[in-house]
Amino acid sequence: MGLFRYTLRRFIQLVPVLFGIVTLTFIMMHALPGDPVRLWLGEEPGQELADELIAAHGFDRPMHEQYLDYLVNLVQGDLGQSFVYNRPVTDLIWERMEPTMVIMGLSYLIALPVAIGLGIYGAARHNRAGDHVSRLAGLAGISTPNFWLALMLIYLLAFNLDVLPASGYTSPFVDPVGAAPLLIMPVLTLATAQTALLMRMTRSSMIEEMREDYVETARAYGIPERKIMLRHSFRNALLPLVTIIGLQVSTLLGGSVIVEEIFAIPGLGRLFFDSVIDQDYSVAVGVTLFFSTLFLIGVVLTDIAYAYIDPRIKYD
Amino acid sequence: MQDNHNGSDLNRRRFVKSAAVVGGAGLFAGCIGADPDDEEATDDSDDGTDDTTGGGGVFTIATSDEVETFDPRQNQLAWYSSAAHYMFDSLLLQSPDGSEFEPHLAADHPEEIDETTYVVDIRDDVYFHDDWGQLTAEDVAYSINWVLDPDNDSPNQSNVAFIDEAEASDDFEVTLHLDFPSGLMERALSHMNAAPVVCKEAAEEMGDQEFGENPVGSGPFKLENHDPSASVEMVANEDYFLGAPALDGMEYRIIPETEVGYVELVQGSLHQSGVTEELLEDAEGNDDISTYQLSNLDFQGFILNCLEGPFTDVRAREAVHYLVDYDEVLDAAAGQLGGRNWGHMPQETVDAWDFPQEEWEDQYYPEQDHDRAIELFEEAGVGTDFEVDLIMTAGEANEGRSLVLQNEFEEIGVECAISEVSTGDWLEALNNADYDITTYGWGGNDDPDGYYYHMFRDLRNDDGGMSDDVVGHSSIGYLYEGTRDRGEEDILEDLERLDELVRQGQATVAQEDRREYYIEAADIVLGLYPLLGIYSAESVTGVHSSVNDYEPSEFGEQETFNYWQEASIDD
Amino acid sequence: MSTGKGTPTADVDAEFDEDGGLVRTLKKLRHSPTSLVGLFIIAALVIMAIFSAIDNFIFDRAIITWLHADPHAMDQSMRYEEPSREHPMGTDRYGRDVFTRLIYGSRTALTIGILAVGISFVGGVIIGSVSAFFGGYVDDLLMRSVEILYAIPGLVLAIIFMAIFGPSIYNLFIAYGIVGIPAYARVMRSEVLSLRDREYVEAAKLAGLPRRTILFREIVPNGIAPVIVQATLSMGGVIIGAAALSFLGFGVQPPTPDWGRMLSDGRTAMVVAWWVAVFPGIMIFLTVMGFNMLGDGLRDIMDPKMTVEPTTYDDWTLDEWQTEQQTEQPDDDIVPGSTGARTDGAGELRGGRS
Amino acid sequence: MSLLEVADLRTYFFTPDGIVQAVDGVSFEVGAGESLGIVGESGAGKSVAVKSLMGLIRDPGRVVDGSIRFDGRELTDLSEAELRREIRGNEISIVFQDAMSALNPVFTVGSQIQEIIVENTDLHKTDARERAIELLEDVGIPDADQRIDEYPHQYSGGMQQRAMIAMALACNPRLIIADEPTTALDVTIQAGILELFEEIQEKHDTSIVYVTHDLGVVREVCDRVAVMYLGKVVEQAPYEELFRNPKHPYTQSLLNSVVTPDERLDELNPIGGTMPSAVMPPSGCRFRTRCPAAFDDCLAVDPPRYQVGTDHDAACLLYDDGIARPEPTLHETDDGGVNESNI
Repeated sequence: MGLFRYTLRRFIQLVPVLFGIVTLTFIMMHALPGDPVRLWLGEEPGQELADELIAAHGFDRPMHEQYLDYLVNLVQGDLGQSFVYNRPVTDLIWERMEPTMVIMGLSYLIALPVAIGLGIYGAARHNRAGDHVSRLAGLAGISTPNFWLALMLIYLLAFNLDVLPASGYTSPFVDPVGAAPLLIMPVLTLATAQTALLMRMTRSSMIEEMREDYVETARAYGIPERKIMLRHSFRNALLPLVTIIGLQVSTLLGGSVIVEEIFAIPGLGRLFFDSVIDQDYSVAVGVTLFFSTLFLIGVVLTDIAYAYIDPRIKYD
Repeated sequence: MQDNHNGSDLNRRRFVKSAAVVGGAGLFAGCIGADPDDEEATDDSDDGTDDTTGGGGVFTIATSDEVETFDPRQNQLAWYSSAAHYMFDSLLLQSPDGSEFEPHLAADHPEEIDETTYVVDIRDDVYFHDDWGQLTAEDVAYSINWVLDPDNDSPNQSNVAFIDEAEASDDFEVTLHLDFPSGLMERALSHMNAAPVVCKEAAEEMGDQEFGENPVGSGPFKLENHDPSASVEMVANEDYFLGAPALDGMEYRIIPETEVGYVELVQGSLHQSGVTEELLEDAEGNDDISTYQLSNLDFQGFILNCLEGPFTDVRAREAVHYLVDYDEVLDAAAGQLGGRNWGHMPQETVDAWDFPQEEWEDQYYPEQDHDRAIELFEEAGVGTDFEVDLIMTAGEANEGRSLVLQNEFEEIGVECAISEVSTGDWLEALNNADYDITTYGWGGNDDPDGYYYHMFRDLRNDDGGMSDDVVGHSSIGYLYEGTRDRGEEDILEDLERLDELVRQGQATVAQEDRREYYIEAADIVLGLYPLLGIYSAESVTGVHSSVNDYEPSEFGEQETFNYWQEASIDD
Repeated sequence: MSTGKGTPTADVDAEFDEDGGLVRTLKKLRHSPTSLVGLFIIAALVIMAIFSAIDNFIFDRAIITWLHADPHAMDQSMRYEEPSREHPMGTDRYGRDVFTRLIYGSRTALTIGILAVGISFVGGVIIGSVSAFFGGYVDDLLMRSVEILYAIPGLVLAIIFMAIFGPSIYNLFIAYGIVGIPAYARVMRSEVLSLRDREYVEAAKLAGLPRRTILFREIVPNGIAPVIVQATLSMGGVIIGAAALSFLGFGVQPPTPDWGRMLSDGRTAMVVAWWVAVFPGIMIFLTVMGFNMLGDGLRDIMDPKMTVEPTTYDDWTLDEWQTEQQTEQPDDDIVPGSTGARTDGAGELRGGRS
Repeated sequence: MSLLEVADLRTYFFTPDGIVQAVDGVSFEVGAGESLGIVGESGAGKSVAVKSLMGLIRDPGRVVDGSIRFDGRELTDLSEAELRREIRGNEISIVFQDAMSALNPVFTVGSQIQEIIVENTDLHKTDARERAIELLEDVGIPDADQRIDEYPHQYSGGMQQRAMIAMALACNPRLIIADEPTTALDVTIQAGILELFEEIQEKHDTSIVYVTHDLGVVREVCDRVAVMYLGKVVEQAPYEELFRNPKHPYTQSLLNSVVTPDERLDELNPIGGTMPSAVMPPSGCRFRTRCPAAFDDCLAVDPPRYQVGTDHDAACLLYDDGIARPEPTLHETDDGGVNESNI
């Protein structure tokens, strides 16, 4: 089947990009000022100790050697060893993956229906009061810094009203009831801008689609307006929407750094941030690589989703 | 329980972790700054000692850093130095007010055989967690020797460096052979950063890595669960040799943002959390929260670069001391959470050792006088036509004090640019002497040694020494190097004496002698003005009213369950 | 953003479709109240920024001090003063007047926005147009490099940059400038792709103009409109992003007033001194809102079909499709060799069935 | 008794730049089984006029005045829902210019026809599918039972237009509006489509309104022709008559410039100057700004349609008896032998 081969090919095409990302992040992380050992040991290093640690982690070797080693290990699925935790980076990533994925997934789950509903509503009420309100709300959603929103939610819902716990994470797979209140604010924080963006997107592509000729055709043939919107236009409007949904993986992963930092969620975003602060090279590179891979997979999935929506697209 | 060791500013930064490795320890009485505004919280049930086991709830505390290893011999984290006391025991235990070292695993205080030999009897009723067997002299000797072994790279090594070897001279008797007598011995034996006792069998069987994840100690709690970056849970050790604690367990929640932790404290989902200065007022107004203002036992100020730049001349450095109003700097940096200090050590230490604070103040901490400052700059030959490169790491305290200094410089017509740099950059800049002035703090001890030895010794004279290209950045702004470079013989003589004094101070037991050394050292250092020392920081911790019989202290050692108090929690 | 003349509302639209240049475009803004509000906000911001820049660099803060207060002046006795006549927005932790700092902060916000977007803009336009114009290996190489940057989440990339170069306003806009390049490059590339075979380009080629001249004189100016829209829309994102970096501790150097920094510094004081964080928060919000409103309006106007949205993301996948797509024509079994409208360009897939 | 009678139809667009008088007082009739061609340049308001018939004008446009009687019913009085249920698709259907974009790209051709059948008749899905295959066969799509499941983009341009026509036929409408149905096609395919229209008309006795700017096309399919200029019908006549004996200066110029029947007027721009804006149309006669025969009165009087022959009228003051006028000398007919006609 063409789709399978196509998918396979798309994934193979990711390899050079991933290679580039590895190279870039590797160079960048090693360009960080100071060295991790000194940072780790602090202000008063015993030189012997520092030398030993540096040697143990290979930091004293030429960068290209370290880089080649890294690549060789990477091919074997080994992202290296965390300097700070003294554990394999892959273990750390697996360990921290769940919260990030859960929050991201939930924020999609919330954002999508809300955004699509509101977007279609706005398009249907194009240039009328309802549309203006939802459009301004959308703009406001995009214009609110997410860390600010997070803090405001905490002050309002946790501090003043005391209806939700301020921070922490429980796996919803282990304890769904206990997890729910903890997830509300982080998911809300992530989902707000996302919803706003998707809503804007839905609205404008719906408006655009509603101006297409086939809409007029449908109208001319007595198809009810509702059906035109929800069946004909929406199906077409989905195309740009799907692209955004795929691309938002990137925004959400970036947002996870902030959300996890504020809500004390033990996810990848925090792992990344801490690793940058600690100059834990391999962790920072590993998480960046992981993020990028997730994003690229998102893009490929988007491409595949197109196939289901747009029959004009063919694979060889 | 200084979860926020140096205020909220530096809590993530590694260098503070190492700065704090000596933890808190004290020789003086009095729980400084403890300020329970809610008396009821403490006088409820005095009789609830060891018979009230279980049902005491789980005591939950906010902390900001992920723990990297549970092996106390390898730990560099400030908060875990306190928390490790719950899972491990030490030979001695420091009292909450810091006044005394109680025998703990030791049956009694170490017995002096001769100047460099001490014998410690070990209790014979202590068992490790989870059937790892009885704690014996073997375990104690193993633990101390492990830290001493340079191959193990323990960050605690320097804290027990005075010990040559620990020997299990009997089943329950350890003999300590010292390299030199030290006034810091009992302190070291009471500390997680020096001589925590781990289960030898478990440590050897598991190896460092696994032991770091599954620690085996003998403390009142044992590790139950660790969710990385989220929480550390401990459950009560029912078989603890002092009886089972009233609490069911302890939980440390890792919450990076202090204010978020505070919100949870207000909500009651945490029992203890740091309180930022801004939140202090709110906390004090909250009936559910008792606040305790605790000294950080540190020294905060600026370092002036003595190697190059405008401050190579001692008069230029003195001029900077005329530039500022110290109280204003303190205010801007720490607000209510800090106090002035004199002599480059915490005021608590100055008081406890009865140092000549007033003389120092009169002589080395002048009143603000811009004219005099300008005069001194002129004398030093730099005039006021120079630019100052002030670097700082992030944080309100650093920013506040930098801003004041910048304003003062600008008032006398000197350009002063502040650069906020990352910790990596900062260490790099320190290493390369690439700054004129930088914010500086050093903390975690109440003994003058913690400051004078660490900040003022000449690193070139260290055992093993520093390699030539590493000058060492924690010394006093390259004062040694600069003086040598410029061949200022008279100052160099003073400096050599200074190095000698701080080293002697460490290797001397008698406090009167040590006091003399430090006074002389202080006179040398203060007179050369390499540091603009301003204040000691304090931090506030809030405790929820549902907690009974608990009062945090600077010397957080098994605070919820020790000889002095036993906390429990209302449902 | 196909320039094909769509016929949405039949013939009557014909006269509105004409490309009337920037002035005409701006004139059309008057029909969009939201854009006008956006423009107004930005204008106010620009005035504030120009004022504070002049005051700061030429008069050394004398004017603002004379008018109201010195934004840098500290006064510990006035710590966290509530809003009052003297300090309409209260004072901060160091007793500095929030109001004047807010005014001065406009300079920082605008500088970050403009310079970061400027870097992205110039970088993106050059990379995108060169890539599309020269095609082949150049295109492959440039676009793959851009993809690499693109695949790393923006904030993550910015954090790494800031960690390497250290927190400072210059690094802030370099970081966001680089982070933004891919999006612009993509927009520019697809524009140039659609323009490079136009008649006037052919004519220029025949006239023997050097390729560089053709690209930057003939093609780029004609395809720049969507990139400008992109710039307006991403301005807000950059300002928010910079504030986020401030929050994470990679911010603007003190004592330079900066909304992001003010906001993140003020967060711990929320309970006792809401004004310290709320006002800069509002300013950020308004500014971003302003740019978004203007950008929205511009986009609606510049694109007759209202091909929308996030130019930020553009047609990264769609470009892919273009090459993936099989444009094989089904044999016309009635009349061979027929030419119908075919689906063979990005413009088609973007919904522009023109 | 005509099937469709349009009288004084006015459709305006209320845009920010002013009111666009796209259709401003248009009248015409179409008899049963008759085919009317509406010709004019782009922007003349042809499409708007025919879309107005079906109530397809959207914001900011509106039918502001006039009457549309279809089979005796006044369409302007019908509600949107009534129009949808009773008129669109089953009584009047429309074939658009660009079939590619008029068909929804994401649904199969079959499903689109099916949907229309289901929506407008009592047929169920499976029956509707049968019917759709039949229709596709009727319009000349080979292997209709297979190709019914293909998507529009898999069809060639001509086939797309045929599918569009099949759609128009789906519910046996009495009137088909063909809005420039062959404009996007090349000549050979165009011929096929035109033939198809003729076939349909013969077979089903359907009335057709054929909108085009292509006079050649008009010649092929239309019984009668109405010429539109800037929102008004300026001349109307059976096509033979119109071609032989155009009366209105506009029509004259149009015909004068046609080199071959295939040339498109919009490409040739046969008449000097550009069409004025429909926002502020010229006073009096709208064509006067470009009219070679314009005189003073044209400035003031909006000419009504004068009867200039049997079933032939023209809106030009030249034919007003009460107004002194110069001789219409400017027009030299192709075939001078044709009588100047009796006024």
